[in-house]
Amino acid sequence: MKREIPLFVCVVSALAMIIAYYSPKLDWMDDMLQKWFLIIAVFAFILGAISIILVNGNRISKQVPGWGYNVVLLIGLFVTLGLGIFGGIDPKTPFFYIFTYIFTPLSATMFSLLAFFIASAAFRAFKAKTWEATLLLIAAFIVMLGRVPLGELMWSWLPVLKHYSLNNLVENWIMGCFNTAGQRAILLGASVGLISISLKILLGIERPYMGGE
Amino acid sequence: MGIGYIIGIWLAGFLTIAIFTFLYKDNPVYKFAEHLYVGVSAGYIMAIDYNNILKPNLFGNIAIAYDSTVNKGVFDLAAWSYLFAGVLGVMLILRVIPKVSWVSRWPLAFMVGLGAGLNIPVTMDATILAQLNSTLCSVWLPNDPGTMVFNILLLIGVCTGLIYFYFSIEHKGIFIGGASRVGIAVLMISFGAAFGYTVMARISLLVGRFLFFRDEWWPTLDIIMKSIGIS
Amino acid sequence: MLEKLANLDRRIIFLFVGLAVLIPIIFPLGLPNAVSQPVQNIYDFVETIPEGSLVFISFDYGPSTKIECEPMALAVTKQLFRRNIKVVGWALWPEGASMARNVFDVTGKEYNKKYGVDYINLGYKAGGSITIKEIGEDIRSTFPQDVDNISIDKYSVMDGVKNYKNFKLGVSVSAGVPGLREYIVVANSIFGVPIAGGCTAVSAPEMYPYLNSKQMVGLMGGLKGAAEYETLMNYVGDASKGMDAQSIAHLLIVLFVIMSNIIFFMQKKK
Amino acid sequence: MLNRLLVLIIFAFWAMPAWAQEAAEETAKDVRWFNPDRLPNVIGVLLIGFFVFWYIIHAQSGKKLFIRRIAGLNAIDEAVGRATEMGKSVMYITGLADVDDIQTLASLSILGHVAKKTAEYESNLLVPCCRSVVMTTAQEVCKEAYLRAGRPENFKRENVRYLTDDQFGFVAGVDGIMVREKPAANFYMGTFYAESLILAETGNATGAIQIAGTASSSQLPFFVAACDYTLIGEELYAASAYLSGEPKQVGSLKGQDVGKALILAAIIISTIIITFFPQTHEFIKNTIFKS
Repeated sequence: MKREIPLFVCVVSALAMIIAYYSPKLDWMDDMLQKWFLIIAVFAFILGAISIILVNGNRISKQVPGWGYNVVLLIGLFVTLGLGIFGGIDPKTPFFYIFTYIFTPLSATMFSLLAFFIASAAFRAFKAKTWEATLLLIAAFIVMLGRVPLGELMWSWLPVLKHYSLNNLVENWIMGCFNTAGQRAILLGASVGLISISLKILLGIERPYMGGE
Repeated sequence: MGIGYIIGIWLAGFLTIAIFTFLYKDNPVYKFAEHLYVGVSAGYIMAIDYNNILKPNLFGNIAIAYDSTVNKGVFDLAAWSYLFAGVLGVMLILRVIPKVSWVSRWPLAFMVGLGAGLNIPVTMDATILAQLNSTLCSVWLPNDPGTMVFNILLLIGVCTGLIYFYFSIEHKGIFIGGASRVGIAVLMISFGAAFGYTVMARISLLVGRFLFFRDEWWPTLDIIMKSIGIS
Repeated sequence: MLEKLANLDRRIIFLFVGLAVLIPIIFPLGLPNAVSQPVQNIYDFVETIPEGSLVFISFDYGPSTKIECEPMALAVTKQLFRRNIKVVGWALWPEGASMARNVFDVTGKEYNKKYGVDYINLGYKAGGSITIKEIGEDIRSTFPQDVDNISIDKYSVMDGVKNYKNFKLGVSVSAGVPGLREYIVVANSIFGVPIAGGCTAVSAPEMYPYLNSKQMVGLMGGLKGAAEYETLMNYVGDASKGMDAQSIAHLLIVLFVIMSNIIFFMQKKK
Repeated sequence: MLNRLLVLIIFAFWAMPAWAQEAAEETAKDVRWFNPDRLPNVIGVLLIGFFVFWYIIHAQSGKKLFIRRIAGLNAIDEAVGRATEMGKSVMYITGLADVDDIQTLASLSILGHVAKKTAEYESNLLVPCCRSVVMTTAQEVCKEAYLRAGRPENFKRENVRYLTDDQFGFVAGVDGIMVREKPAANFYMGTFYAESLILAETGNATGAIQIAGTASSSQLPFFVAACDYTLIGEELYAASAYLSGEPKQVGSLKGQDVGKALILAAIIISTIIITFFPQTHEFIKNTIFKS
């Protein structure tokens, strides 16, 4: 009973989505079930919040070294959540202030760390160690040059090669041809895999909701 | 340009630098910013989803249903049906009570099933058929050798790339082995190209942070200096 | 010595990257920008749209990607306003609504356009692909009100607008999901509205298959795409300025890669 | 009795809104039961579905099927083993997407395998999650894996924890865990966006052995550059079959291969036809493979 019903629910909801896709008459089902999904996901936040409180509360109550940071985390969570729920999320609310001056700079800065990491990754990984790595290196190298005005300037100093447009080589041949072909092969292969896993879920062979058995 | 604005800009500036210090090494300032960020962002997303999803889709619909049932005497089933989603949501939370935690598998099964069901036909359309469609082209265009070479290379790239993903055949021999080697070569070129293409985007993010200091933080200095009488 | 260079402390690389970006921002160089075909295509397409038509812009980005996306949105909106095309803006990202506000405030003032007559900001709607589909069925039930919660019936720009059929072009300036890809898959494939777009440079390679299969009009990839559009529009905006910093930082990374390979080969010889 | 009642309730879940909508949508625009434009789609799904299904049945007859080596998956046990030797933790990230994303589900089944290994080796497993529902599911998966390894008492529920739904907030939190707990093996499996490189580079700086797997094609270059092993695209989806070695699962892989063969055949045959008869191009594009 504890096993059959979830399988049943899973199969019915999957079939409902598939049928809704092909049948204009049942199209509404698709929208509605997806809205249900969103609603359930919001309820799941309660579980998320419980997890946060348990993990951090535990460290605070045990006074693990650095427990002060966990206090900061919990204050951040509750103040933001409380303001958002009771004070609204429109511009000029305190919630929006937190969004503008705490959330935004933090996420933009975290994101911008990539500028540094992409350089260190390139330094380490782009070495002509094997023939595969050499291809990776050459493609990256040419595209990097082609993406900036200065690269084009440098290209025009090269003998012979300067007669071919670097921009055309990069945009048309490397990005348009090789990159498209590679991406397409990955997409096509992955889609077949995706359909196969979805079918296995539908057939009850994969049951992640049951604990992976 | 009130005091709130200036405090906000300075707070943003402090947090920006706090995150940057992570590049040197982990330190208390970063730890503070990190924990604040995790807490605030969790609260932020929860509040946004509460306001944008739960309020209109669940409470909104139930209010409509209640209103039409009580005031107009019409039983609005479509709106009432959203109550089910609420019930499933509550079932999910029940997992914190060990005795009945098994009921949380129902909404989980619902969500997993939904994803599986949605993905089958959508992937077929948006990926397999669409990509297949755009791969189709003539490979004999004597009047336009450039396009012809392009089409042939693209075709070879897609086919060999796909052969690389074969699992049930050993990648040996001239045909399969050779094709899968060409396939991995195409994949590597595409990875390299995508990496190189992305470098720029990443740099521009950093430009954005520096522009913040130039265009927003720096001018607040003027305001502060003026307000305390130095100019 | 070689060992040391091969295992160069990443923090030295970080320092160089930081300086390479910082210095050009303080002392701009003004390097030229060559326009690529996918960007030119958008510009040309907009030039063929008759005056007074409607175009929608979906603001699918947030503050974290504003630096890349806003210059694109600004440049396209400027061109639309210059050609007297009416613009309807909305957002699939929560923060997109205020991004749209920024863009319309700046461009509306510059081209003397009136809110509600020449352009409108419908605000944010959750749901991604579902919302894109809903707009195709009935835009009025998706966005009954504008961003300030005023009924759209009060604005002349929305007169008779029902769904995608009323739009000559859709532009999605997107930093991820939901965004440009969803517009291609739903708005273009199902409803047939031409879609052009801008995306962050990182997602650009992923969009090339769609460009190649002509499922979209054109593409602006990252700050470079934005800078190229600024070149087409004949002005120097934030994107063009940012490109200087990028050129230097790019060059630096290229130098690092060359250096690491020289070290690698020297080590191998030993 | 109770069983039947429950089944009835579930039917009511779907049936009631159906009645409701039926009543509310009298003015529906499109009342066809089937959209003929979707015929190529149905045929495609049925074909791939048929072969996957057929080989699943076929595989159960006991005939051993060959699977090629997937280096990234072979390395999983080695990575967990190394972490155990060093007395350090193993960290597993299921990606940023929710449970309706198939990559997340594929990742969860690999997590089951990794959790079983950490249970056997008695090493510590950390699973920071970006989605509450995924956390819930991951807890189930890990609990089950520890139970099957015979060490249910070693499972620490608080190690499978939720951080935040925000992309970079999550990265900040995971980076913090990486530099402080210094896990010796990091797994990144599932859907990733721009954060992939921040995670992989920080992990690399802490000296961890890293195995990634994703079908998000835009992030593959970064994982390939910064991780020790990377499962590319479909290899991620093949993982649960490869690791479990169960006949049913292995059979589905064979079915997938036939699916790909169909696509290859479609591409090659159509290209030949189009090349010789260019006038058929539009027909093939807009009718046979209409998407």
